[in-house]
Amino acid sequence: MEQFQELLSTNPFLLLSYLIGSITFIMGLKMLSHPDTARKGNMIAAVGMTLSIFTTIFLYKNHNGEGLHNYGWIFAALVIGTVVGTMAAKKVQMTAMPEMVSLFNGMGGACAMLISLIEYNGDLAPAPGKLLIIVLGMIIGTVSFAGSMIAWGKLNGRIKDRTIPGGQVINFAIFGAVIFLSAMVVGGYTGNHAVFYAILGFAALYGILFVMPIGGADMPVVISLLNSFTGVAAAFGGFLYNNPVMLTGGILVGSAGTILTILMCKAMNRSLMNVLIGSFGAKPGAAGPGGNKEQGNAKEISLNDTAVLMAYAQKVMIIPGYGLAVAQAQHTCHELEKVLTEKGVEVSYGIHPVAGRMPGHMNVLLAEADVPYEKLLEMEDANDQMGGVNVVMILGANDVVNPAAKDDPSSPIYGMPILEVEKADHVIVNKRSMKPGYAGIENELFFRPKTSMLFGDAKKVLQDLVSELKNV
Amino acid sequence: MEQFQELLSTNPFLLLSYLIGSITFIMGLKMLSHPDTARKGNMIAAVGMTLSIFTTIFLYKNHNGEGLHNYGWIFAALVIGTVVGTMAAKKVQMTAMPEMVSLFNGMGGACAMLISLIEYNGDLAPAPGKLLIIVLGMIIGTVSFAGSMIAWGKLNGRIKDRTIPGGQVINFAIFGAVIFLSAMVVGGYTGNHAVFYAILGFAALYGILFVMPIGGADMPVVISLLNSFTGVAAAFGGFLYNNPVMLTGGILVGSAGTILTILMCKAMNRSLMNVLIGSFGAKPGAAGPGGNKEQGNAKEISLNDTAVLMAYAQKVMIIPGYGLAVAQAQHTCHELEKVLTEKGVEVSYGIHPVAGRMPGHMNVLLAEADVPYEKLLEMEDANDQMGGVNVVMILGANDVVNPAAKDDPSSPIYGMPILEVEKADHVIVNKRSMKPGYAGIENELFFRPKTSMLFGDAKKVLQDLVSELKNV
Amino acid sequence: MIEQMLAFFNSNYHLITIVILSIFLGIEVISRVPAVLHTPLMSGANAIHGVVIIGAIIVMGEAHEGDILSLILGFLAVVLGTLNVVGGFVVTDRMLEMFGKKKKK
Amino acid sequence: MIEQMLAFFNSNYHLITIVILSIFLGIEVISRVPAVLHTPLMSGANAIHGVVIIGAIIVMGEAHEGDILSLILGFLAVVLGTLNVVGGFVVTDRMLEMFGKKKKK
Ligand SMILES: NC(=O)c1ccc[n+]([C@@H]2O[C@H](COP(=O)([O-])OP(=O)(O)OC[C@H]3O[C@@H](n4cnc5c(N)ncnc54)[C@H](OP(=O)(O)O)[C@@H]3O)[C@@H](O)[C@H]2O)c1
Ligand SMILES: NC(=O)c1ccc[n+]([C@@H]2O[C@H](COP(=O)([O-])OP(=O)(O)OC[C@H]3O[C@@H](n4cnc5c(N)ncnc54)[C@H](OP(=O)(O)O)[C@@H]3O)[C@@H](O)[C@H]2O)c1
Repeated sequence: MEQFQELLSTNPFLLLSYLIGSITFIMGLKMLSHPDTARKGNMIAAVGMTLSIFTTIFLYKNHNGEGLHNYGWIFAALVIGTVVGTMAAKKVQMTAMPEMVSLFNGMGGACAMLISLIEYNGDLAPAPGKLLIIVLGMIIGTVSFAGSMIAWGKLNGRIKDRTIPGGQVINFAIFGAVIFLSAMVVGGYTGNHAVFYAILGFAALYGILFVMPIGGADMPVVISLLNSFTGVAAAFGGFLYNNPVMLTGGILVGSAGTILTILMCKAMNRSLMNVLIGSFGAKPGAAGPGGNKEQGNAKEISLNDTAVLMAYAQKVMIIPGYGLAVAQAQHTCHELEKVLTEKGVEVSYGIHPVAGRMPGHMNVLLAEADVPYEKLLEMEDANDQMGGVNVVMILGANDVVNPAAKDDPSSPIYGMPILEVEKADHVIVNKRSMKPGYAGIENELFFRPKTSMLFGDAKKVLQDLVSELKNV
Repeated sequence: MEQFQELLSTNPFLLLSYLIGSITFIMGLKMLSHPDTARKGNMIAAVGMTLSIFTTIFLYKNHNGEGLHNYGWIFAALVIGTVVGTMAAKKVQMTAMPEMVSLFNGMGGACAMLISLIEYNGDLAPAPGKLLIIVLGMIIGTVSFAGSMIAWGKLNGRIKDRTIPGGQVINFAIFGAVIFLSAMVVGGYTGNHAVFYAILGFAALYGILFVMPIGGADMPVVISLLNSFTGVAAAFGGFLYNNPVMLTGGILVGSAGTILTILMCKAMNRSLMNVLIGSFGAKPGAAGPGGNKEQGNAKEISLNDTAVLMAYAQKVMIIPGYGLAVAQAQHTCHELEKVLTEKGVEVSYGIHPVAGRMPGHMNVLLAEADVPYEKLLEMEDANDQMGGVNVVMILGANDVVNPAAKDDPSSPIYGMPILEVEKADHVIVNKRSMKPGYAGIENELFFRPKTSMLFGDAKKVLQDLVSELKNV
Repeated sequence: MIEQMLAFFNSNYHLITIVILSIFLGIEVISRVPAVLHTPLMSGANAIHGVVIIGAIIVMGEAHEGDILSLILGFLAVVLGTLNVVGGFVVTDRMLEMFGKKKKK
Repeated sequence: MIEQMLAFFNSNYHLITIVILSIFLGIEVISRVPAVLHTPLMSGANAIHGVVIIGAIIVMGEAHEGDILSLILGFLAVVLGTLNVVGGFVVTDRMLEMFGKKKKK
């Protein structure tokens, strides 16, 4: 185990660049968490990363004082990765970004896994400490890789949500197998290479089965969790090579990612456990019937009446939600806003931080349709201005306007901050049916006196509304 | 320089206890900065410290595998320090606490200084790296020690503020001498021990002259700065012994202390430079004349009228300031509050965070007089409730109610949040004269229509007011 | 077993200290992130763990000329790591560009 | 000179990393302290740097029996360090006890 004690290199410039790299990661993460500095933070971390990569290539020397070779291979790989990565990242649609993040995260996990594989092949009798690190790095990397791929598949619709009966038990068994086999390998009870590869297989299986039953809508949370896994896997690489920048970078992401996962859950008022076991997100089918349980009569409103009401309002607030994204109606929505503005109506958007299926979803969606950003109100501002609004138009949002979050302590979403639409004079809700949203619960709002329902697909309804309005 | 590379000890339990110690320091500082957890945070850090001390005594072994000896001396010193420290800390008056902190801080600085001295004596030809660390640790420890002693003397009134003409230049010269001599010693240009002791002497002189010209009222800021110096000195000790808990503990205090110093300055709307060069705090005399420049006529009110006004008010808010502390009138103030309450008047206190001369001064002062804490309103709450208050009674406060902070962008205190007393119906100001307060600036409030002045020493006035009130 | 663990602890003591400090730092540094920035922060963090590529470069650069398996796996590892790093930073930047418009307040 | 500095940097690399992480951590950890807690926080931090006592104990415990000067200085150092630690924590606790009453909100 002695090699761990040695410094990875005696080149002070390489060490210095690693120190700078670590510092840029810390600053980058810090700046990424403030709106004004986020973009700069990302740049800074990227600069530190670039520095660390190039100093490694040129200054790294192993214990025998030999530098790296195979430069051709290395640069070829770097170029390929850069070109493909840049193109993919530039081309991806805004709404497909979480998928992309999941894919890139999977790549990182796979990279960690491959490093462990090569190290295992290269050193047939490693010290137990080194072997432990190799095995742990491989397991976590593999789980992260496999899980990310499933998350990616779910987000782009290739893989459907499916709960396997007894899935928890199977998962638990696989997890046990992974631990048991690892102990055998690391403890030196078996030298059989097949056992090592069995660990790899079980870890991949575990990653798949871990993500499989979780509802597609919960994927941002899962990706954040897997993201922190990959961070830990990278940190194991840091231990393996006694490399401080891998260590700090990996651990920073591991801990920041874990906290971020928890914060994300909090923002939608759920616990991490809840997401992982899939207590409400996973069963859109199961929640469906609830929609039939009538609690009174929802009032409907005609397109024509809606057009009239809006045209003669002074202030209209649009509340976009997940349905608007599903219907891809952001451009038509912008259209509506422009028509109303021409008629002298003051239009704004009320943006709930967790409306949609990823944080900031609505900001991204409306930015895509070129909605001017001064019109987007954050939740607090929107609620402050709600009192003066004549007509609130809810487009495919549900949970984020559910008054149960404020009034009903028994509701699963109780405590989540909502857009308080009932402070306005009229509330018009557009959705296709009386079915519940993500949380799978009833929404009293639809039955309240101020509320009228305007059923239909958001895009269709908005198109019709726009032509109606042009005639008013 | 090889000895730096080695681990300080091969006893994993000692190392573990150091790791735990570092963690408790981090958690302690974090918890100390939240009101609900502060006390627990202090305890946790104390536990970590105790653990680190005792494991050091019993488990430490040097490079030759020898443990510590001289147990008798060590325990004797520990017992003496503990007994004296506890007694001093328990006996000290609330208002003298900053002095006490300064004294303890000086002890830490002196301890760091002594360690360097002993190491220098013990190792006559140390490697340059080690010598550098010894010298730096000694300089910083000595500056901190000497400076803290002066701060202590100023706070308890033994040392008066005095500005030496050309002081900045002298200080600068001494600083240069310290650097120059240190470079000579560390660079190996002289082996003369007298030079080493000259450094010690100059460092002490520097510490004294550095603090001397700074106004007594600025001492909390200076103590906080010296506190972070001592942290850095401790960290040099950590380098010297390759001791991780000294290193992390010292650096944590060094960086947290620096930020705290800056935050403290911000809270009183000054810059650190400003405090160190003493731009307004240092010259109470110079500011005096400003008090004679009349800007209209301040209205006076008689004791009798004050008593009547208060007795028939529904709500009275008392705003304590530095003058109340000077007059030691906190008990009489509590008296007044009780008399008023008996008469059915609702009394509260409006507490400005930097009223007085140390943060939280008013909380401490009133707690000493057993004022129930529900009656103390933090600034924001006080301002919210100000609208409903009939009579505001300002007792020896000045800057913290100066409307220039809100209205006059040219004022040096512009931007500091203040207690907005003018929202109340009547404002009565008790102070001894028209002289300005700490910031040395005029206060328009005294000339405003709602304001009446009640001149006199706070204690005397309050006593008279209480007997007046009993007759109303 | 316990002895081995203690020995491991000893010889990696400084690294372990670095790990612990980094854990605290990771938590502190992002603990006040507003909900709108959750996605870009996740994405930026994702790019940062791409630092694992440095391990891949070392493995690749030390592989023997003849060791085809290591070369291929290493090559793959570097490609994947680069994807993670480059793609991660670029996609984060694009996200923030969009969000950025919203900023000004 | 530069060479020596680089050698120093190399041989203390991990310690330097620990220093840098600790600096960031110290800043992050207290950056939201309310003004009322400035004095107790200062006092608590003051007690923490009393950790310098560990150095004093080591010096004292390694001094040779006959080396009276070291023994005396070391003894003094331990006494002063203990004052800093014990006095610091106790006085902080007393302050917070007072402030604590105000808390409940
Ligand atoms: N933002 C995030 O990071 C994130 C991540 C995961 C989960 N979540 C959760 O997702 C929810 C978001 O709330 P939300 O109000 O935006 O959405 P929601 O509660 O999921 O409701 C969306 C509504 O849109 C309607 N809809 C669907 N397709 C539509 C179409 N083509 N045209 C018109 N309407 C359509 C649906 O009703 P019909 O079927 O009747 O049309 C549904 O009730 C919250 O519970 C949040 O916690 C958020
Ligand atoms: N809290 C902290 O941490 C701290 C630290 C350093 C500085 N400061 C600064 O200190 C100031 C605190 O504001 P403040 O309003 O509390 O105090 P102040 O502005 O210093 O005013 C105190 C007033 O009390 C009067 N006074 C003095 N002795 C008196 C006595 N025996 N009886 C009655 N009145 C007496 C003085 O006027 P007469 O001479 O006319 O009586 C003086 O104007 C701020 O500028 C703040 O920035 C605060």
